[in-house]
Amino acid sequence: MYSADTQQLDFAGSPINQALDAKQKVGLYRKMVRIRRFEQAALKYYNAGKMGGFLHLYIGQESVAVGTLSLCGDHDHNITAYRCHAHALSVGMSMNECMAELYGKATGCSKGKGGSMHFFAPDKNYWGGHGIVAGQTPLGLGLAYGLKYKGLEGAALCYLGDGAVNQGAFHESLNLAALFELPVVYVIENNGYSMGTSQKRSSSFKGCLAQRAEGYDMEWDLVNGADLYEVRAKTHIAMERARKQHKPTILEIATYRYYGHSIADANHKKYRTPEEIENYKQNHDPIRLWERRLVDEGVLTDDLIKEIDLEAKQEAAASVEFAESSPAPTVDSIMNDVYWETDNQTDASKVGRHFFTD
Amino acid sequence: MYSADTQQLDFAGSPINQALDAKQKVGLYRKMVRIRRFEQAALKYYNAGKMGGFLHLYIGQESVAVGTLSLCGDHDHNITAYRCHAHALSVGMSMNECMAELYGKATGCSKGKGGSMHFFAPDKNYWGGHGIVAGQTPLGLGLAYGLKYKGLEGAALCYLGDGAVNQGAFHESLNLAALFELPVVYVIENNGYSMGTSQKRSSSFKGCLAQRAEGYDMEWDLVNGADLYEVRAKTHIAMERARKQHKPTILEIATYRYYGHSIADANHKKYRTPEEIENYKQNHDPIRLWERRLVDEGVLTDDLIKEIDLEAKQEAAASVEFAESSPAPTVDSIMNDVYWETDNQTDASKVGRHFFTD
Amino acid sequence: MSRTLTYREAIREGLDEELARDENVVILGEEVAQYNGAYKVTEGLWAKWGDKRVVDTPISEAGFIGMGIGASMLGVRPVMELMFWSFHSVAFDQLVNNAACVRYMSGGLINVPIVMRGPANGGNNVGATHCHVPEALFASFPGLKVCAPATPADAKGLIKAAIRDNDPVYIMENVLLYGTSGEVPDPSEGDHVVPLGKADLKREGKDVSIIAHGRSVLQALAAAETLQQEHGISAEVLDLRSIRPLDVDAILATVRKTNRVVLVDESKGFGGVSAMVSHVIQDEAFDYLDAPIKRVTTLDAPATYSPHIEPHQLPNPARIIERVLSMG
Amino acid sequence: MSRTLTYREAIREGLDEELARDENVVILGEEVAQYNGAYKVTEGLWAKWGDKRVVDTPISEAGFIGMGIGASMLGVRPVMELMFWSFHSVAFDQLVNNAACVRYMSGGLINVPIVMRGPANGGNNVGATHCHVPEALFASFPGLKVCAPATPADAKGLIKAAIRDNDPVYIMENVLLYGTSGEVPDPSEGDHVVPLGKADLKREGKDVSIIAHGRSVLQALAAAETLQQEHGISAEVLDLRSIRPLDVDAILATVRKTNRVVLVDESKGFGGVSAMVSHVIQDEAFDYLDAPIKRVTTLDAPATYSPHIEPHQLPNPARIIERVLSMG
Ligand SMILES: Cc1ncc(C[n+]2csc(CCOP(=O)(O)OP(=O)(O)O)c2C)c(N)n1
Ligand SMILES: Cc1ncc(C[n+]2csc(CCOP(=O)(O)OP(=O)(O)O)c2C)c(N)n1
Ligand SMILES: [Mg+2]
Ligand SMILES: [Mg+2]
Repeated sequence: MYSADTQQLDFAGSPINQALDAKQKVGLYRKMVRIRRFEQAALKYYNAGKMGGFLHLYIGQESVAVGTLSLCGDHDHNITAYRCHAHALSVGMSMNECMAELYGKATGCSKGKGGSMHFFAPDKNYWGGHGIVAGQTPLGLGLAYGLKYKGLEGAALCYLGDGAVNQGAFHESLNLAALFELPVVYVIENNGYSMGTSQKRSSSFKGCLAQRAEGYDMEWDLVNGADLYEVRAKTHIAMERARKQHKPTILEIATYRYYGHSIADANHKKYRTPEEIENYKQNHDPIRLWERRLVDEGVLTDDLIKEIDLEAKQEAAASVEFAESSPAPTVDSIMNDVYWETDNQTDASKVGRHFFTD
Repeated sequence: MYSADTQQLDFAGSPINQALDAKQKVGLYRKMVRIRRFEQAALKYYNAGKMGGFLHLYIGQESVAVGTLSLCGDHDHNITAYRCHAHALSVGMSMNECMAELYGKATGCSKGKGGSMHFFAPDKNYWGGHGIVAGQTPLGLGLAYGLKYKGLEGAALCYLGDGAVNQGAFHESLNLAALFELPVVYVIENNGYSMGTSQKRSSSFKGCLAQRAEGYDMEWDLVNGADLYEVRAKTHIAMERARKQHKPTILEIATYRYYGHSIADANHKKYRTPEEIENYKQNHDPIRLWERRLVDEGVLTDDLIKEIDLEAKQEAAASVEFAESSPAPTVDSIMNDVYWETDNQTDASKVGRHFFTD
Repeated sequence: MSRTLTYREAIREGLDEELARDENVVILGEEVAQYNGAYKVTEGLWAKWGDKRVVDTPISEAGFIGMGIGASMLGVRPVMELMFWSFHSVAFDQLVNNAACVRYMSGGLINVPIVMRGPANGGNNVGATHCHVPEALFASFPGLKVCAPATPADAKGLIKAAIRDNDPVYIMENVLLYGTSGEVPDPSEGDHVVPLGKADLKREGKDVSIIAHGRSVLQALAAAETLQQEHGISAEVLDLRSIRPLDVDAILATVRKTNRVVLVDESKGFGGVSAMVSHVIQDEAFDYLDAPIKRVTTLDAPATYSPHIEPHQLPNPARIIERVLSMG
Repeated sequence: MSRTLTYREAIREGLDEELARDENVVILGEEVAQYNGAYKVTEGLWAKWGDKRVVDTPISEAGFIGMGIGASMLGVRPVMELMFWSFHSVAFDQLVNNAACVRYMSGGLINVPIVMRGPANGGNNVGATHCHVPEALFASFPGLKVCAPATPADAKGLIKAAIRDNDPVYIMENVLLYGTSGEVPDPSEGDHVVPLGKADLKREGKDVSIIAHGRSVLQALAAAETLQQEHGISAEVLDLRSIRPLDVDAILATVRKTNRVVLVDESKGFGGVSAMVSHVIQDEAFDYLDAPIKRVTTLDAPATYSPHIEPHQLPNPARIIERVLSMG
């Protein structure tokens, strides 16, 4: 894992960061703030009993989704696990459709069928939102396969957690990625824990988890997730390697979640010390660090900070209203979206019985 | 992979080999010869239509099973994949029960239920014989777990092929082995091919396959399988590491199979050059090399060689006769060996319907 | 004498008693030890029994389940938790090949005394991949045993029977049942073991037989009560408890008594335990049937998330009552 | 005009035609390219279509199948071979969650146009882990489609329909059928596509309906012939061809005609396609049944190896005839 005493380099000077203008830098800030405010609103109404199932908050990790996805162009695709709200907002999904999905409403991005773990926006190259740990890692490989097959210059970003690295499907994906030379970047969002299990108790490793890439003769790098410049700089290198050379990379980004594994996880102050949590909040919060940086650069002002925050809060509040006032899905709608052919009433859908509810 | 120009050390001097007396050395020779003669007989009668299913021959790889299993004591256990005849004979199973199993006879080691891929002798610490590629790798881990749980000083040897390393179950096993500090030795029998696919076309790797161990902070070594002394010396180190320190190891043993993947594999002279096969036979055949070595050491004589070979041939021929004249299983016997409780007519077996043949 | 325990507590008590009875029993799973279990079933067991007997595993279901199977061949008796039974999908090979077939392929030389347990149900809004109810799926593999308790007493009794059984037993629990309460015999009265393969008549009746397992039993009981109160229909409720072995005698007995059957099954409509039970009934009690066997199953789509409608996707009292009434 | 092709050749011709029709079709699997396929189904296709269209994969079923699913979301149309369908066990999560549920969980935003194919059968002495017949298992997951052709013409027609279908389709072939021959329409007469969901009446009769799929259809036809010749019983043989979608109309039609049913199914007895078909028949044609629906299934144990007895473990003409005769 990235340790505090690793020597800090300044990645502001890397070309991909130098190319950022002030507006774009503020835009990145706004995205992170919006994610946090969105999730805080979600938390509030989850606790008020407005949602079901799980709610896995991303708060504390915002720089990872925002930083990496800020590098994506038309031919770059991405996919992640169940901690998926930030990626959704980063690619441009609206708070309304996301909040409505949490509420299980018909206006949700997945019509209420997916819930917190299953946001999707294929039109924005965002392929979810997946609940089975590491189950998305072969899919991410497939996105890369599709890009290469179609001759497009793009990269697939596939996110996973530090606990997910020990699933077989990920290992199979790594070998295939390297063997077939596929343009995939695996991003391990290492927040130090898989549920209540610390990285040390779940993984045996030498230097870090990403180093397992070496066994597949694959490139890897370690990233300080608290620094948006570093996230962008190193991810850019990996994505260019994918796009230009069709070579995969594992990036391990050190980060932290402030809340429990999910909101049902009331334990999270037992397996982590309050000091550990406080230390991260005080010294590594990615939003505060970026804010300070942009203030130092003269790009952000206190007024703008307040304005952005207020807007984000209002947008989140509006999304709650949207969700509240949206209709629930009908019971009949349960039977839609199972088969493409029946949804589209094709000839094929008219032959034989497709459904078997007694 | 182990290459021909790797500098050859002499492992005869290693303590575990120095401890061998002449009789034991000849015993190892006899085991290898018996395996080869057994399989040649099996091949002949397989081709004569006496057996069904697959027949995966081990010929060319004899030193691996014989060398590694010669190191096993009362508390060492082992398990392998479908290429399992050599391990069976090495642990002391009789040719009769093995040949009868190939014939699908009631006198077979698995009563005709297992066939070529499924030889077992738990009384000899041999746990099979498994057909799903890498499916046995978590089981091997479990043997190690059992040893440690019960406080026994032993090692579990778990064999797999070079193609099997890319299955997820193996990766999960490696992490667990290192994390839980389990006394397992994974032996990759690298014969260069998984069916018709060369190692290069199935695996991406840096130096060798065993090196993937490093990603789990695990020990590994590379072994020239043609040299029985080397197999024994290096396996002994790994087994002692397991027994004494509860630390796992991956050993990659370079070897070669002379026949196709299975006897159904008529292709095998297409994906490998005749020169490649001939070169191995001429220069790396483990039986011939060991023979030469023992002759040089004055332990083997031409007469003894002939005698051993004749005995092995006769034993194999006798096992064919045994198998031929053994009864086929009855159709009724199909329904035995499904549940321990019903086989043992326990009280539990008398409650409710267990079987559902219409 | 008996006490009221929750379903969760009852399982825990069963585990605790078996940990005490046999030193080879070991609990393995994700978050079962230090975290006390994702659903707190194993709460306190690690503190009581320590690192050797209650073991946290990484997220490697194929790996740790296969490990448990291998260890069981040497006499260890692993009781393994799947945080959700749905995660069987990443360990399927170990569950249906190594656990179910190794005895057979070895001609009976090996047995695999493992227990797999965890929740298998819809209804808590966790979406399509987390709501599989695989009891019929596993019961279709000879070599495996499957049960699905509906009450705390049955949950405790079945887990104890499962742990003592020398074959692999897969127990399907239910998140929505963990908090429900019921009478459980006091340990001072002796071992409370419920044999695998024995159904339980949870309510007597004469007009129609409702046959169910797991949480559907509670739905069936609620429906039976309403049928009696509001429609004067006397419904018998048979709780299968075990899926394999299956108590065919009890099934046939209730059918012969009422001549009408509704099967309630949280499976999707294609297959499920109910399709099998339906076949057995028409095969072995054909002449006793006054009407076709009817089923109430989960609406035949992947599980939806929406809390507003998920309850309607599952079997529920309203759907059961409607089905019974429609039989005329 | 039609030619005689083997089942193997018919599938290959179907693959070849679809490779030509749509440049997004890609064949993936272990040994499918340079080795020409473990069972030679794909023989010659790599030589003809090259590295891009016919691709050898490592032994990583979860990895490459998941990869195919991901690629299909971007419009690639992977046709993936499992060397044996039995190896589904190591890729189960990809097959039943990612392939079956991603459309649903996304509210219909995604579809997964993949085809999985390979042999799924007992009878060639490869033992318990290699003989699974998972058609009912996969059909129980809404979102998936499953078929099991019995003849070369159906095999070709169904694979072509499957490749063009925009949902995941799993085709169960049979090692013992690859070498069998039959008439297949000539390509010059136009595309030979057999729609999913359409059963085929392979033999007309009036006394009893034998309903089967896959190789069991051939067993049923052989039994029907003997029944006619030796017992004067006229058996109708309905080949389901598709398991999901299922041709319920054809099933009910034959039952209404003969009033007696024997289902032949290579599944083990607990569940299987036949349990489902049995339930549907008694539910929807109850009054047409003169006798209980009977089944012939595989003897309910893991697959044995022994060539001496494995044929007896499977449904075979003798067992079918016996079952029909026992119905009186
Ligand atoms: C196959 C599988 N096993 C277990 C789970 C339950 N589970 C969900 S998330 C999680 C922890 C994952 O931790 P990590 O990969 O580090 O991701 P993070 O939650 O920290 O983002 C577990 C055990 C699951 N969803 N799928
Ligand atoms: C999960 C699974 N996939 C595919 C197969 C088919 N298969 C059996 S052996 C084999 C090749 C394995 O090669 P390797 O691991 O190198 O072992 P070797 O045969 O060389 O001993 C394949 C593809 C299988 N049995 N199980
Ligand atoms: Mg984590
Ligand atoms: Mg090999």
